Amino acid sequence: MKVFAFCLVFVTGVMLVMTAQDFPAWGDAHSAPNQYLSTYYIQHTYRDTAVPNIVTAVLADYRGFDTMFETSVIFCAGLGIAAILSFGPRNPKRRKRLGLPPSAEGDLIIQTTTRLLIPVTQLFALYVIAHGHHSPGGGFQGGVILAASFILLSLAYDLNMALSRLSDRLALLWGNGGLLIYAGIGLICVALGAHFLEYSALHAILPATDSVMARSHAMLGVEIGVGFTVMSMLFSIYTQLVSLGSLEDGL
Amino acid sequence: MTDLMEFVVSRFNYWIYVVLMMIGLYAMISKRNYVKKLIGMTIFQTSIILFYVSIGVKSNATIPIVDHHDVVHSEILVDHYANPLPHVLMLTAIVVGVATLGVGLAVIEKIYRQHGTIEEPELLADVDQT
Amino acid sequence: MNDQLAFFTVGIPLFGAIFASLAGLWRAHWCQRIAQTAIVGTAIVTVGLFLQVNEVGAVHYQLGGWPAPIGIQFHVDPLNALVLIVITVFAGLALWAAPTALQDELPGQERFVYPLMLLLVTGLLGMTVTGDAFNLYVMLEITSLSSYALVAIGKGRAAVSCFTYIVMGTIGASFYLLGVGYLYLKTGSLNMLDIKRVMLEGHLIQSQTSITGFILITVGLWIKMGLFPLHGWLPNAYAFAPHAVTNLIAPLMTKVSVYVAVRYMLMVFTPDFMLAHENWSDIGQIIACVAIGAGSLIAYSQTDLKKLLCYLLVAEVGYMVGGMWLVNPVAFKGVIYHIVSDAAMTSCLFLGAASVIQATGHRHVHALRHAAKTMPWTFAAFVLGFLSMIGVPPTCGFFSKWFLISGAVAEGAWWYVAALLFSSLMNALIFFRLVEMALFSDVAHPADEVMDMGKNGEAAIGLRLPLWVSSLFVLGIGLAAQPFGGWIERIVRQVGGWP
Amino acid sequence: MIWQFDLYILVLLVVTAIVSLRVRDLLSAAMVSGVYSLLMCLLWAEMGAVDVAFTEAAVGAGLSTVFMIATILRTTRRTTD
Repeated sequence: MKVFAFCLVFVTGVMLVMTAQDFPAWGDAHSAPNQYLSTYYIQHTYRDTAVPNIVTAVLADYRGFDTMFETSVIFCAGLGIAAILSFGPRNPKRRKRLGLPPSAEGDLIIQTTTRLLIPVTQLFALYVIAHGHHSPGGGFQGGVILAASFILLSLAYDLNMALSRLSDRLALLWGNGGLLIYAGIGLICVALGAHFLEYSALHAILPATDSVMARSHAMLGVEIGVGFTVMSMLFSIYTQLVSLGSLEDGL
Repeated sequence: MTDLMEFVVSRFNYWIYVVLMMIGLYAMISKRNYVKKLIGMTIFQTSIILFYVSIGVKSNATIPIVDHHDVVHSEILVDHYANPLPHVLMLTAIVVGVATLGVGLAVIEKIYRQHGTIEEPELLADVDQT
Repeated sequence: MNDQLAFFTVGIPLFGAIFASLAGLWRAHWCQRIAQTAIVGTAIVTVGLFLQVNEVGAVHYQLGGWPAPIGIQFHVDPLNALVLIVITVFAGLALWAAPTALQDELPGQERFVYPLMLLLVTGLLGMTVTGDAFNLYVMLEITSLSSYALVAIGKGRAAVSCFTYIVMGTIGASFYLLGVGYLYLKTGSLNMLDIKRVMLEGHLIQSQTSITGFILITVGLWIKMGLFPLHGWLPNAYAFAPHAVTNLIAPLMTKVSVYVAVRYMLMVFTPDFMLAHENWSDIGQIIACVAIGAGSLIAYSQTDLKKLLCYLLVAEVGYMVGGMWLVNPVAFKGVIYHIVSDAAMTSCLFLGAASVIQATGHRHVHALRHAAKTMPWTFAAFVLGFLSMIGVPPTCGFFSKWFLISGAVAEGAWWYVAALLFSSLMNALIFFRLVEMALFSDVAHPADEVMDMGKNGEAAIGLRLPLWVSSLFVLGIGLAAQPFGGWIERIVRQVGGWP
Repeated sequence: MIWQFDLYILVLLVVTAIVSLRVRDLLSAAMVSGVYSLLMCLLWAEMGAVDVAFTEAAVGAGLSTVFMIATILRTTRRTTD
């Protein structure tokens, strides 16, 4: 098996190395991928959408459909993991903890520090979501940081404490809600007679905007939806994985 | 000799991406432990992301966030900003990667719950018995 | 509203999945109704889209309102409108049978299974309808992830099989992604039609990078469709998944991957590109012939009913890949016709297997003993599906083989013809082995005692009805073969640029 | 960008990738793969892909490692390869 795998990998590697000689030089600003579409995005993004961060604009507007399905992928993973682990025989003999000390009472210093740290983390996450138009960040990164704050809570106290703040049921609800916000904004555009996710049509119902600012605002809405789904689904995945699907007795 | 050096140096990102991809692919195929297979999968996927990001690099360019000053007072010079499109694509790929990793780990937990091992040879022996 | 139809093919199942999962939080039994309603709605939309496209030609739908290479666009031509109908119809049959199949196997899991099934259908429809190479990757991944989860829900060996599926599936999808990257590196574009335009205008199509991109995409899709040397994950994953899931993924997933490969051959890399490399066609055909032979032979040695059908599926994938690599319009007609007919017959066979297993409680082929007596109606539909697999005239399997063979004869690909005939022969042998068990059950057999056979009745009506409908499709597609085949050939010539 | 810096990180990447696959303790392997992700994140930040680097720091070095450790502690950390 090892020899076979090595031969296979070697052939693939040789093919890719041979092909790399045909590539444009590294860092060449005039190579094909750096010219054609990317020129359009760099020159027109600010005029089209009033968003300086080109990556956010392309992610949430020009290729917003991809991002909607990226959110669905996370949603699908959360749902799927809950389904995989919620079913099947539980063998208590095999659930022994390997190399772990018995779960003790939480440490006071850690708990106090966590209590101080979590509000700051969550505030930073909200900043990352809201400020994604101007700086690196956006719904996905902010959602991950929010999920991390809940994971921190469950590590410093215990899983039940974190679940009392965001139960699995509530997490699924939030996950659905986030996806519904994203797809719903797209559907409103359809209802206004435009194409799916064509945010400029939204200026008809958003007060005091033109079609450019409507794109910018709709992108914020969409990012918030992504943030909800990512936060709740990633936390739900963590709780499932850490408790073997039983949602009790975390690390 | 200098030609060769230049040839190697001018594309070393691409060489390393191929090496990382080979390591990841080899681990996915030949490792016996399932968690190791998943670590190989992470390496494999990140190497592809490295390839995409390398496509979009421009020497002497800054991050793809437009300067307000440029917009108002002068023209936006395309060569000043890195290519944003590969970055967008790779954000999606990272998300897909973590989702796949999560599902893979959940399946590993289920396998361990059923068979008590995550080593492939022992597992296959256990499966054949039942 | 007419110009929004293309979006609703993907939109309805997506919203269906969201609402089904929301409803599952309170009322699990609503999930099933929402899922079935969504699939019926999608079927109506796809039929409408098909009629529209057939009338006015290819339709493009700009998502976000951005024109083609800047934004993502849906590209619907008559060919993929046809595949869309196939997906919704057979997904509809699977969802029709799902409540009965789930009742025994996964009670209480409806609130997860239905949303995941709808997401799977969304991904399949998206893969078919999208005109953007990267968007196709995202759709591929949502399809894969939902199918990983659905397979892993099953009992017994399902989890171990699913892990192999995850590893192989990720390799396949990553190869596809890498191939798209190579095309992007050469052309700077992600839209399929635009990639083709740039490559033709810049004479980039024969460059090393484009060729490597083509190889990576092809190998990635081969892994996804389970072509023979790369099929390792398929039989176990499909056979040990819950029946409701197998009914959905077995007829559709491989077919959609084949369609995507067809699309890359016809729309992105032109037939001229394929013909420029003479030995490629031979290599493709050798692999296909080996796949057909090996799939049929391994199927003959199986004792597990569903696994036997899975190996037949592996052989069928060989048919389609071989037909594609003949690179002529008649063979492509055969491939497209085979996508439709194979979806019908695998749907029929797997529904039949699910009915038999559900009625008898055994998955060994001996479960078919006494079947002609104890469940004549179920068995009749199963036989019809199998006759089609062999290629007996009024069924659709005969015509797909006929079209493929006439394409092969035109190219002088005799090995491929021989492989097809060999596969028919092997299928006939398997068939007679099964029929012997079902009909001549008077002869005592130790299995009767052990498995407590011959005391069961027909399968539940919830499984039998979809089974009959799918067997009617097997007959109907076969009876309409001549006009239908002519229509496909006209479309294929139009899409592939043949005179 | 500074190509010496680039080259240094790339070599370290290959080293960490091999180490994470060679080490026999799964917990260490997960930690080293976290280090791998962090180096990758540095590399991308240095190449100007700030959004990708941010995501990789949050996901690859953060959550993926946490998921892996959770699974390893719930199953087994010993392996023979």
